[in-house]
Amino acid sequence: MQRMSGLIRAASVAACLALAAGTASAQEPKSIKIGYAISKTGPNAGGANITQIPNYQMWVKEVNDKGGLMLKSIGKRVPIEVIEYDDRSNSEEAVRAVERLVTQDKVDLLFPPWGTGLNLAVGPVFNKYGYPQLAFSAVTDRAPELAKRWPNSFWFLGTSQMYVGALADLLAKQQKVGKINANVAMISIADGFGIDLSKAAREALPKAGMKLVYDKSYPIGTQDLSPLIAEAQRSGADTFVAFSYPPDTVALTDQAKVASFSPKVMFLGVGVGFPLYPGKFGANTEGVMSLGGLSKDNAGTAEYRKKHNAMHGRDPDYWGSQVGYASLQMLQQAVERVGKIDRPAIIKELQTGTFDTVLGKIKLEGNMPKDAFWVLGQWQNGFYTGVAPQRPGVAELIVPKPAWKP
Amino acid sequence: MRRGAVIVAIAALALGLLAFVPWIADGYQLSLAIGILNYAVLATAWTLFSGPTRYVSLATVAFFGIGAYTVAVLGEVLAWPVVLLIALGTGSVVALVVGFATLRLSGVYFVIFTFGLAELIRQVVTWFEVNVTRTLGRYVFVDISQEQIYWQLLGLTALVFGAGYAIRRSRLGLALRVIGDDEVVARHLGIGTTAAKVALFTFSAGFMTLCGAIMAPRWTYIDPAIAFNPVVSFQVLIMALLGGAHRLYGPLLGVIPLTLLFEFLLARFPNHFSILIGLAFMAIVYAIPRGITGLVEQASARLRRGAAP
Amino acid sequence: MSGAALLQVDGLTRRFGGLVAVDGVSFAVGEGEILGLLGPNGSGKTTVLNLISGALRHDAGQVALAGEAIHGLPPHRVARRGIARTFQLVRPLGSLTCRENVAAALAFGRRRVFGTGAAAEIEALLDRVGLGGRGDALPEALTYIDQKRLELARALALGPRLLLLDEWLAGLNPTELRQGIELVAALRAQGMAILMVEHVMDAIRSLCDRCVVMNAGRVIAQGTVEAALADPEVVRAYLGDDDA
Amino acid sequence: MILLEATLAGLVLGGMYALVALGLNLQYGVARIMNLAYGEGVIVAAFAAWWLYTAGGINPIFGLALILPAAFAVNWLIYRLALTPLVRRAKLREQLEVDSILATFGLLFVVQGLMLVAFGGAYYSYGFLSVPVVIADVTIAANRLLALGFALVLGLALYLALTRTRIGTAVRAVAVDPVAAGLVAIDVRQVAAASFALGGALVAAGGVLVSMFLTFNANIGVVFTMKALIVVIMGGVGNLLGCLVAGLILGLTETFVATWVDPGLTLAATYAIFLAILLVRPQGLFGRAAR
Repeated sequence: MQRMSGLIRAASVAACLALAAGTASAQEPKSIKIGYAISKTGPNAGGANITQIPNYQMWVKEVNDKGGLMLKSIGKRVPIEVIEYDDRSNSEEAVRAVERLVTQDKVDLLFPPWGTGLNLAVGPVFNKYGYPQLAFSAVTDRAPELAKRWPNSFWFLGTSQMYVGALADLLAKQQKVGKINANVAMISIADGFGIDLSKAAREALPKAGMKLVYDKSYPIGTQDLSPLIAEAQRSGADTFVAFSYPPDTVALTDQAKVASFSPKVMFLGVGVGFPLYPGKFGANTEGVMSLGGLSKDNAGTAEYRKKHNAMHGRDPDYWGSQVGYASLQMLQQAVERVGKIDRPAIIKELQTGTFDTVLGKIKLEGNMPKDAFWVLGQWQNGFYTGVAPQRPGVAELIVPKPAWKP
Repeated sequence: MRRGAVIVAIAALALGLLAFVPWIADGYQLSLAIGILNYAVLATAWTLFSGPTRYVSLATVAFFGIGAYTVAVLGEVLAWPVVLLIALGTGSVVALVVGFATLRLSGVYFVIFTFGLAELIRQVVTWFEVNVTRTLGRYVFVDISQEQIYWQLLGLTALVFGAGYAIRRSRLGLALRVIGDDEVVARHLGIGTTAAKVALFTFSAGFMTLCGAIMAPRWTYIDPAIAFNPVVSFQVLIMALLGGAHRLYGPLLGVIPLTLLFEFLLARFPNHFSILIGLAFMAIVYAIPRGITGLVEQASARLRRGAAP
Repeated sequence: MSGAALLQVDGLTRRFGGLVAVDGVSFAVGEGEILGLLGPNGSGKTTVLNLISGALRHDAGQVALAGEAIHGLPPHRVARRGIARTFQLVRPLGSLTCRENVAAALAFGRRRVFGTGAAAEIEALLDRVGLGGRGDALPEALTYIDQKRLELARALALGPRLLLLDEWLAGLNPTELRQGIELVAALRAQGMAILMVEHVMDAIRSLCDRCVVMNAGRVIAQGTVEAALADPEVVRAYLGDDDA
Repeated sequence: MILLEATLAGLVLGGMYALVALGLNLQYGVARIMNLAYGEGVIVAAFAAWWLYTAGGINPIFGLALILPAAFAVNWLIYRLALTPLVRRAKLREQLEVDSILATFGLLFVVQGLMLVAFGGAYYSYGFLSVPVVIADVTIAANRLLALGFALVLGLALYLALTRTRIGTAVRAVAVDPVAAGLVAIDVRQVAAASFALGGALVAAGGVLVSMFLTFNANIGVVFTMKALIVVIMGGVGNLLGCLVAGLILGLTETFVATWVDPGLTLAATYAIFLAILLVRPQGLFGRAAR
């Protein structure tokens, strides 16, 4: 005990020294502390680095450039102070880091970690201490249930049914007009993301009159996907669907190109909306579909991309990034409307208010946005255009996808 | 004998005092204590087998993951003690089978085999979940508080140390030291080396499995990548080796400072954590060749020499 | 040799690839007898010991201890049946003290004595081989002969009915050799049966009741030491023969 | 046709595994360094190739000419500065194994951290020679075929160098028994350092070739370390032929299982094969019996 508590004390002293914690005067906060633990190393780092961290940095900089968050209760702007930890892509580390942010660093607000698994891991901690959790990199079928269990949690990317339902509708329409046959070849990565989506597809596609002629999963870390491409090619399907992760998405495109496999509809997973994708494939992206999407001729989107480019030297990804940025804007507006760091009130505001964001006006239903952003997109003329759901600015799907250029 | 009694008394006292931590610690401190206990159990259990036999195992996370997964599958269905028992049973059976299969391997072949084994189990679990149950990623909503996790881990720590202490003093413990020294001689001294190694491997795996089961409710969500994260195996290995695997208390001396060091670096230098922890590892290897236990032994030897010139 | 032999070896055979290292070897060791196993280097003597003690699997033949078959048993079972051995190159357990070296054998051999009950016996065994008072020492602190003594004490701690000594007297200086021979003689006096592989002729002549001579994996002579050594084939084997 | 296709794909994939494992075979088999930072070497080289290609417009094949000598030098320095003290200190081979595991585990973090600082955690990829090559009606990506070709050429060249030349004999002697090698006037330390450095250069070659078709980021080095370890162990430590064969077996297993059983079981199957081979041959396919 002696030894133990001594050690813990030593650790906390170290932590305090290390963090140079701002003096917390109750009346006039010098800063609003926002903390986040995110995967800077480990397998999640690739995703976190593209979708999440740049948006955090961008938003914080913008707010601070304006002088901080406007707190009506004290009538002035208070700058944001950021405390960031690396969760090393590990659930246990993530839980502990968030506990630390709350109980040691006494942060005012928390940002979520990256990915479904980690958002669920830290869910109970956010809930226990009553911090709003605006998860925007988690797709889970249990989102509605989770929102009920933890009313402080918001699930911006929704459920897999949402994505697959939209895809099934699009495919059914194309099949009815005779542009594609009813056959679909589907592969999915053996991870929560791929399995949830493929499971939903197994229900939704037949319902829409499509037929799954090839349906396999492949493990994370598979380094050669050419056998799958070959099988899909042999299956005679006009539609190829892959719920894949970035390295596989790139490899699949590459392999399909090499094998001259150019299905009429080519739908790939995470990564199609990453800047590296058009960078590598150029004109060959034409017609490739995936998750997310951008509004063409939308000033908000264009400005967001410009700002992102200016600050990070590269485009944001076209799915989670904007949604994430929008969620931060919502948080900002909720805080400013409440006028002080009153977390229950902020949560309440997030649940019921209507917000102006880069995605347009958003009002949450059951802690999830509805038709607020593009669920599916397609590369058209070098622009990743939203093609579903049916909302203003929706583009017509290009079918068939043009053949690969050498 | 008397020295033994003193050790037991001190350990019991420390344990009793540690049980109060949840009442005085805040959420993070408790979390940190849980982290330390988690690795204390794993590294000590690892040392139970790998210390005396010198078989370096990377299968830690295989058993840890089996425990965690058992909870993910059965946690909401069965009573908690039953879940723990089933986890223990599963882990032990796997360990028995593996133990008998791997005895012919030695040195680095064993190391990589155990790594492959953990990965194989992860792949098979993944495939099974994907193709049979059609879900990947299970939700663990079990009504167990952080305090309860802490106490369970503390109990398990006591058990693993108690077991380690008892084994060191038992025929099995002696047998293992002989095996670690010279397996051929061991056989000719009438030691059933296979049985001894398998028994201990299974025993050690049992603790790892229970540890995984106890930790699982902390994460709400479990998928094979989380449950069978190979980093855990490596971290346990590093902590145990840095602490010193030839003493029962050795791993603890690795776990506590390293966990705190990790915490400090992660918080202070989130963007340069990797570089610094790497340099720290290397510095430790060069500066403390015989592990922290070696330092302690040196110091106590110097003290003794100083006391009785 | 009267009555049933303690150790009966019949047609023992072992091949390594194409080489027949032990080829149909048969002999017996009686109760309380010292049998010497002689032969030039590479004649298969140590392989015979390894086969008897279970370190190697045999390809054909039988080995029986007091009428019970022991061939094919793993080494630890052979040890528990009552056959103890030493090694050609000493193999003390380096991280264990002398006392613990002996304790290990006592705990797992035929006797299975462990814990406080074993303490007196361990000291007695160390005394018996002349290592009294060195119980706390680590083997690396011992001289070569003392390491050999330790190995002997360890073997005796198993409570064996038969002791296999593999060149236990090799590499000793004259004084040590005399001490060694006395030690083995004392064992025989206490009724221990011994099968010893040995090159030191003084030791063979003074200790062995009978001997078996091997060459190229076969037994070429056996009987009393004098008779066996006088056998023309033995002479040829040792001195070499151009006609062979 | 499908058989041919799967076989070719398997050979190409296996060639990549063998290529990536060749260097480790030298580092572990000869220099006795269990290098856990091995995979980081692959990624560093991949980044170097990427950078030369995108910033300097230097074709990765020519890039090899710059990267290989650099990798040799860097690895030689690592061995002399970071590992020699451990080698000198270790009395037993096991001690060196433990020490090198710990030290290179640290090195792994350092290298990974440096890459994170330089490149961030994002994915990188560029396209080079991603063109179809048709062999007997089967289409294969040229860059992957190139990797297989390099694996075979490097593997066989090394094999011949080791078995047919004086220096090769010295290297093999050090691999089998460093003490005895020292006794016959071989400068063990120089040979070990050179082997380690050459191993490092081979890793870099693997990294450059692999970067032409794989998407990588600073965090995925460990994937290659583990794959390489499995290939080396499966083939038998220190045996280059074993390394080639093991790599090809793993590659073929993967594509065959993906084609005829279930792509979901590819990795499970490779691990199962690896474990099965070790159970039947505890020293690997071409390994010598223990010590």
